[in-house]
Amino acid sequence: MTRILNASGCLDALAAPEVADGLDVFVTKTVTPLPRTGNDPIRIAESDVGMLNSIGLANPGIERFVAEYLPELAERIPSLWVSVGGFSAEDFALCCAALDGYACVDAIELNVSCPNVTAPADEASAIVAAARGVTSKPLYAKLSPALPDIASVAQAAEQAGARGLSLTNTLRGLILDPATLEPILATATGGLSGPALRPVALAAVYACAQATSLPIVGMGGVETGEHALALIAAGASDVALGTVLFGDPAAPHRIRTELEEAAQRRGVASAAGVFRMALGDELSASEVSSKPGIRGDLLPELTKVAVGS
Amino acid sequence: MTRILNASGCLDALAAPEVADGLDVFVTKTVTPLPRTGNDPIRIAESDVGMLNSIGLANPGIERFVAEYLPELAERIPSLWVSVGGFSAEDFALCCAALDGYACVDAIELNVSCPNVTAPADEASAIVAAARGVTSKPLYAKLSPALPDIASVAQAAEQAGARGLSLTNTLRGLILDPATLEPILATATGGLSGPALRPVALAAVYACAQATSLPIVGMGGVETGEHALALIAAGASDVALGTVLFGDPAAPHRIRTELEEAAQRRGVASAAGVFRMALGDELSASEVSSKPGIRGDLLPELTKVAVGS
Amino acid sequence: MHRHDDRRRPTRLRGMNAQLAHLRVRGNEAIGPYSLLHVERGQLDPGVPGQFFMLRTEPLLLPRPMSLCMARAGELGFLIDPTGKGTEALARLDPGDRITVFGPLGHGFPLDATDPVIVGGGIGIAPLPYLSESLRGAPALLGFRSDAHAVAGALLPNAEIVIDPVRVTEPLAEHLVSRPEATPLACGPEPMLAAVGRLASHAWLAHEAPMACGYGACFGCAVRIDGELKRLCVEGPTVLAGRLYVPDHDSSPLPSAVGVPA
Amino acid sequence: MHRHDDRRRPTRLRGMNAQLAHLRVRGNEAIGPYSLLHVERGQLDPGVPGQFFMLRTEPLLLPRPMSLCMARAGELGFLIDPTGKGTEALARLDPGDRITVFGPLGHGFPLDATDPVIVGGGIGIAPLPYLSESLRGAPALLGFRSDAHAVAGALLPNAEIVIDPVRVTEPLAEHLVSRPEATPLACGPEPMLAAVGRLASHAWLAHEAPMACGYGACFGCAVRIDGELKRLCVEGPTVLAGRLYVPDHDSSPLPSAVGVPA
Ligand SMILES: Cc1cc2nc3c(=O)[nH]c(=O)nc-3n(C[C@H](O)[C@H](O)[C@H](O)COP(=O)(O)OP(=O)(O)OC[C@H]3O[C@@H](n4cnc5c(N)ncnc54)[C@H](O)[C@@H]3O)c2cc1C
Ligand SMILES: Cc1cc2nc3c(=O)[nH]c(=O)nc-3n(C[C@H](O)[C@H](O)[C@H](O)COP(=O)(O)OP(=O)(O)OC[C@H]3O[C@@H](n4cnc5c(N)ncnc54)[C@H](O)[C@@H]3O)c2cc1C
Ligand SMILES: Cc1cc2nc3c(=O)[nH]c(=O)nc-3n(C[C@H](O)[C@H](O)[C@H](O)COP(=O)(O)O)c2cc1C
Ligand SMILES: Cc1cc2nc3c(=O)[nH]c(=O)nc-3n(C[C@H](O)[C@H](O)[C@H](O)COP(=O)(O)O)c2cc1C
Ligand code: FES
Ligand code: FES
Repeated sequence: MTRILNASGCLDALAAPEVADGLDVFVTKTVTPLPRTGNDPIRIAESDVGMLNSIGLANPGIERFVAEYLPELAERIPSLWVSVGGFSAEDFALCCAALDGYACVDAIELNVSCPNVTAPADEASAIVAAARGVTSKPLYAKLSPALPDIASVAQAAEQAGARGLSLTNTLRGLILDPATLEPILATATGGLSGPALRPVALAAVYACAQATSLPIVGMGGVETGEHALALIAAGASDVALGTVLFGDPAAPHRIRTELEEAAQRRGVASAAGVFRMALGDELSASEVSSKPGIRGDLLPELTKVAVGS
Repeated sequence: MTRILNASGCLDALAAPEVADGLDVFVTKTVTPLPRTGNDPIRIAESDVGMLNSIGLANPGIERFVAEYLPELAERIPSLWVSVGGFSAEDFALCCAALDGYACVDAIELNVSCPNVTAPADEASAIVAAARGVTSKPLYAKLSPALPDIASVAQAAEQAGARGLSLTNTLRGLILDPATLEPILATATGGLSGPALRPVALAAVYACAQATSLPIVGMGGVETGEHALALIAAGASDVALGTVLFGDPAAPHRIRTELEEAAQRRGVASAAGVFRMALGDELSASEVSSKPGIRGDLLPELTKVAVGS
Repeated sequence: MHRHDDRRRPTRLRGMNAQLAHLRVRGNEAIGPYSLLHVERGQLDPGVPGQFFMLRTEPLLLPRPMSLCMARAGELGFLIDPTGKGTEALARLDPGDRITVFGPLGHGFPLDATDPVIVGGGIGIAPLPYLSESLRGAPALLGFRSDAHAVAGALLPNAEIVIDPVRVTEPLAEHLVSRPEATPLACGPEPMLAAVGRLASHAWLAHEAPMACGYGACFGCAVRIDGELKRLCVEGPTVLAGRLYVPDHDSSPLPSAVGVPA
Repeated sequence: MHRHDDRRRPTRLRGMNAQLAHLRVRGNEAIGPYSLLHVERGQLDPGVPGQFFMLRTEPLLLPRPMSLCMARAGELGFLIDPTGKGTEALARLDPGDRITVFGPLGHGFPLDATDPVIVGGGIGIAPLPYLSESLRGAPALLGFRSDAHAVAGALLPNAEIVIDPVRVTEPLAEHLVSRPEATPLACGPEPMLAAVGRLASHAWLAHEAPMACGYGACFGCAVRIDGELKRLCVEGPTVLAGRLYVPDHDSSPLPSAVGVPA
């Protein structure tokens, strides 16, 4: 089954449990070893192709997170991933070690693409290796699209013990106040998410799906089931929602429905079937939509998706 | 004066001289040592946030370029830059050496961000250094925004002898055919240009303007004078037009007019004045617009543009 | 101590009486330079005065926070100052146009405040007509930049109105001299709120910050509250003055991290 | 040799009788499943049949190439098959809507061809009404997928029309038997053009490729011509069949690089 997650930092399940209820997996905002108040305001800005944020990883720190937040999350959230971050491999290891004993944590997402940490091939893999050393939980490496060759970083992460990839984090962007021509954000530049990221995230998922066999959580500008299906056809097994949640807290339910409809319009019973076709698998009779869609004739072409040229 | 250039690969001055006439500088499509037919079709695709191209540096090769194209360009184009590319520092040096003797070539743009050449810090600077060794012409290093730290690459290019920066080239993107869910381009992924690139290019210009003292040709999604002015306020001295030329061959004239109007609306006589303010310079009385714009009161704030936080 | 009053109110976000609805615009009236946008109410709860709704329309990526201005039967009324891309798009809406509304969100004004006095400046008048109605016409003081803006003062029929260069804090100071127990319930530009806070640390201030979500998801709306950066949409938008302007800092220049520069 | 005829025609792009104009839509008529879009002509030159214009409207980033279908006084007529985002946006335009038009571009059909016979398939009929008018009603053969599509055949009153499974190359082959010197001037889907090319390497074929600019700027429209990837907007869109289907490859499967997969 295709799972729908939130993108880290784009939902607080304790502040908005009804929104989290629509998800298959809830991912926390990135937690760092020490508490962080985050960057000074202004922290968000909007342009016509996306939004910027410079939240600055505001979080209570791993100790308070484990003591104060984890118990309540454990109670409320059926499937919980914790995103961890830091400024060195040791930071990541420290957070992972602190989480290792908690059964309620199903996976750990390593935010190796935090805007304050550059992530060249060896650093990302060093982080994954350090985390691997202290926990047996599944590790998802979350990569930045601002890499000359994301596929090689993904391969390095796989070799270092990552169990999956989260693709992608934001791009660095800048928006000026049209009146003053000054940067809107206090930090000047920030992370660009939303529509502008869509083709970039799709390329990252595609490149990593061809270069590794890791399951991929695709994200970046998903606003509709069609956008989610494109990520799946490019090689993502699951899809995460970020910016769309801000304008549409009902997005988890809506996009899940739209996603299955989008698959069925193409003659496939479910989005998971489209993913299996992307892998090159043949579908069984039950995976073909019983109500063949308007483009049921396209089935044979769909199987070529992951092959490309 | 703020100059308006075309982005390399987005105009053929010999096929459309009337369009080139609107520019202050014409930049050729990237020329490589050997002729290239380019990638197989389909080579272009459109999404709602930008377009993809995978032209694949189709060009006649430096020898034929110098023999067959340069004489006619020399005759027609008042200010000519040649973009050169390749797969190693030697390739770039070979092209630069071949151009060095031609007085009509005012500058050479080094396309170190060609999608087929990865450009980590040392490689970009090695290319600049190799080119610097064989020509005394001004060298502009054209960088990719898909770098973890573009400012450090810009600094390395400066130290290696670059006389300016062209920012930025495309991001890697993917667009699927909505009916088949297959990549539209024969190469699957391609270079993403247009609106999606705008905040990313602005951030790149801003970061490099703070990190180096090199003049910067800003480009990426410019469609209006306001977009051009934003690049200038972020630190670009000149602006190049790419994707916009495809839909609007009259863009050079239109954007030049809009750009000056945009400066004047902010109480500055010209776009060049906005650039000087971005550098932190004080404007003389003649540089302040004689018709103070609607936001003439914003002048003091404008001077803070390049300082940010 | 007033300070902890704030904590006793139910966390509406957790309770989620907020709902998302795709609604139609009923009308859009010019009120001086502002637009009074009438939206059908659907099944939405109008909430408490000072609470807000996230409003989204084409071509916005993000919704914009707007206080509920009026709660006529079957309708939600929002008063909008068209100063940017989003507010201009909202102010341009025509009857029949679609709009997405999510709310009510955040904490409203305490309706049981001792001897309330309503204070507003400029577009800060937005939540006050609903507040005034709920408080059965408590005294109200309004300040405006110009006669043109002061047209909106008619939305609070019993209000005393002052125009620049007179500041609304002048009649408020007089009011507090005669009624020292009075609780100002204020909304307006940052400098006005700070001045109200200096006059009365027990005042309730409806604050502003850029918001992407309005329901605690993005951490974009950080404001210094109790000396720490907190989410205004969760802690506020109405906050006790003493929590925003910490006494030790009272005489120092306003912390620049608070509020949105105009 | 026909092959070099192509080179003698003036390079219109260099001469630039192409102009950019912001125009108004006059009307949009349904013709079977197609839309016949009437645009005011402004100062634009209608060009030669087979030349094309780049049409752009909201919300498109890039313009779309469209052959001129009709050149009534003061008007440009385009026949549009709504099959994707761009063509659908164009087919939805209403009278009074704005549209940006750039052209005429590329090389049209040779109007001095020996004994011309017009051949069209599906939406490939688009440039043929204007061509037929210019050739004073030369014989025309049209193939359509269905009766519904064949409604568009009425745009060429003297045409002989066949419907799937009959292929238009069948009457063309007969025509060429009786008139071996006849020059087919054809527009239609890639397999049809290839079949026409096999019947007559001296035919002129109006080809298609994705185009971002239409005037030689982007190198996006590459098509294998004379065995090399060349810009269709500069070399074509009408190209001598022998240049597209190089004789040695005639019997091999169609080179996949040619034409846009339907
Ligand atoms: C709780 C609350 C209630 C409000 N009630 C009203 C009201 O009733 N009437 C009214 O006219 N205005 C109200 N505002 C202010 C209004 O939300 C902003 O003016 C508006 O969001 C600015 O958007 P814009 O696109 O027009 O301006 P721009 O400056 O172009 O906005 C760009 C971005 O900055 C954000 N932003 C900028 N300034 C603010 C701000 N002050 N508050 C929130 N986000 C901001 C926007 O969300 C957007 O993402 C309220 C703000 C808050 C926080
Ligand atoms: C010289 C020329 C003349 C044409 N004349 C007509 C005409 O008169 N009537 C008509 O209905 N169609 C005509 N076409 C085809 C028409 O331009 C395409 O169907 C249209 O561009 C597809 O755009 P879309 O957004 O609807 O489809 P999509 O498939 O969504 O297009 C996506 C992208 O691919 C490009 N593209 C895809 N297919 C083509 C194609 N075959 N040709 C060009 N670009 C393509 C588009 O430019 C766009 O960038 C002509 C094409 C050419 C090259
Ligand atoms: C306000 C905001 C806060 C974010 N915080 C985090 C974070 O703490 N950790 C992280 O890994 N990614 C963070 N992200 C990135 C998102 O998880 C996601 O990768 C990105 O926004 C792309 O998805 P979208 O386009 O759907 O938003 C944040 C994004 C936004 C918009
Ligand atoms: C069709 C196309 C071809 C391009 N070819 C080149 C090229 O040959 N060399 C180069 O340095 N950049 C090339 N670019 C990148 C542009 O020069 C420019 O950096 C990029 O398109 C961003 O600007 P824009 O958003 O205004 O298009 C090309 C871009 C496009 C769209
Ligand atoms: S607006 Fe998103 S957390 Fe407050
Ligand atoms: S369409 Fe751009 S070169 Fe032909």
